[in-house]
Amino acid sequence: MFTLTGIALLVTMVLALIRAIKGPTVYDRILASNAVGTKTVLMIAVLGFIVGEPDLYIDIALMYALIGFIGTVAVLKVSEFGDLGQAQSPRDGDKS
Amino acid sequence: MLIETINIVLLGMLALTALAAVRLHDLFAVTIMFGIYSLLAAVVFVVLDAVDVAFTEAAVGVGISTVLMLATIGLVGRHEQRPVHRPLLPLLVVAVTGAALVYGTLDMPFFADPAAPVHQHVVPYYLGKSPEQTGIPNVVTSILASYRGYDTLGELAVIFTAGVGVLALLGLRRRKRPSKEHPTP
Amino acid sequence: MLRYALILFFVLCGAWLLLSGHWTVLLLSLGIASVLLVVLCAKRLGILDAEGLPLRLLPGLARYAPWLAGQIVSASVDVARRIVDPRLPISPSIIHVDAGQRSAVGRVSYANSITLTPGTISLDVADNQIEVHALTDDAAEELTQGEMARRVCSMEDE
Amino acid sequence: MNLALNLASDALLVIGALFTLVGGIGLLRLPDVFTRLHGAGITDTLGAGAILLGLALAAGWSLLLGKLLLLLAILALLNPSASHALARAARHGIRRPWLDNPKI
Repeated sequence: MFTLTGIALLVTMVLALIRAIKGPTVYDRILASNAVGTKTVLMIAVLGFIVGEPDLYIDIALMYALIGFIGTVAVLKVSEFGDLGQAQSPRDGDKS
Repeated sequence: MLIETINIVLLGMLALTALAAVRLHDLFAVTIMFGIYSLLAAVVFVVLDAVDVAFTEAAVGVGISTVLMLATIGLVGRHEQRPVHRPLLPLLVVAVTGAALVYGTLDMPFFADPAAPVHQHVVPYYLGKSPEQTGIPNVVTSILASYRGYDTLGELAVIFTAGVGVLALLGLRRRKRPSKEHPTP
Repeated sequence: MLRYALILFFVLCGAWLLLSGHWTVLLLSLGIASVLLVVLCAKRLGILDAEGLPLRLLPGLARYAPWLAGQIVSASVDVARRIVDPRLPISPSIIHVDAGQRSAVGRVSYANSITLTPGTISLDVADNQIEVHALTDDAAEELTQGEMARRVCSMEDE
Repeated sequence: MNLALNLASDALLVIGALFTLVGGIGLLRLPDVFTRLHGAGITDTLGAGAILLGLALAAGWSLLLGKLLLLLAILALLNPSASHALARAARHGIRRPWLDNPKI
């Protein structure tokens, strides 16, 4: 059953990758990259059970779950504000 | 068998992602494709049982390098400039180098071949002695952090210096003017 | 302040033990040192308060989480059915719902619950109103009835 | 008892795999980025939740169980935040109107 789940995750990664390549907007790509990230976390956890060393693999899965989030938020911050260094939204002053 | 199939599919996806990153002209989208690329690469490392490399890939590829590339985009703008030169000469150089590297791998022992020279010399010693000598549960960690401790320390110093240098160059400070690509509506 | 620091200390110790799983003296002392460092950082950042550690919500969360899980399952089945339907029967719309929770943590919980339930996504939060993108009319209808808002409020009032 | 646990774990894994796949299909089929977020939401919540719970049942009583549950908690906390951030950025960034009533 782990095998089946792994294959399903792999197929979903391919689908998300197709969405990332097709776009059309940059947000679609971010969404696809986030989806690939979640699938990666699950895939590593499932792979641990397939190989029979889940203890070793789950640590990587945990780390990916945390770091992938940082990556996504950084990407979104740049996409919204055009810059990483700003703490405040440039739109806070005016109404858009 | 299953692992081989997973590997082939993952490597195919890696190639697709790389091609897409080359074809795109929006640098922001390229950064996102690189993020996907390093996620996939990390799964490949995990499948190859290189857990430590996967850790590094997670920290560097997905986390730091995405953030650094984004900071760079914030400085230089989102769109790729039109290339001035024809790309044929660089392509030739890359192709020749790649071919030489592939030719070089032909002389290497097969992957995980127990008769390979590298597995005859110190590896049995490390595998047999590392738990009692270092007390670290993971053999790879004990080799990296204990047997080759100075080596790793030097590497880390170099990487840290490079990171500080990049951050100093990027100058992640609050800037007064909004970037050109994002005029405030 | 001190109370929150102590609680954070013990929570972090638990997390460290869970993630490490080693019980030698050297590693345990290193763990304690790292936990202390994180508590100090949290103190300097000024996040040792009711918002950084929403302990008050925990008892209510135990009752809220199972209900939310049930909602997620039923909403997921609905959205999944629509996705595999060849006609793709969706009707996206944007609605506004009131977020009458008292604290910011309560509003965030509400907005996150909306996003966590497939079929609805919170787009923006402003002035006690949450802008929601709903995939179907049914999902929008169910959200405006306010069952979820009531439950988040009652979780907050424990 | 053991058999029941195994069966439950397998069932959860199959359910998770199915919903993950459907979410992936939704990522391709749905018309714009906001609706696609709903499709990704299925994989992130029910798909990931069912798979991780299935793995937790297979793990039995150990440190691994705690780590799997921690992973589930992390995903449940971080995914809606990421989805909201994405939805908010897309709402502010996309100038053209999205499909309110798509004629498909």
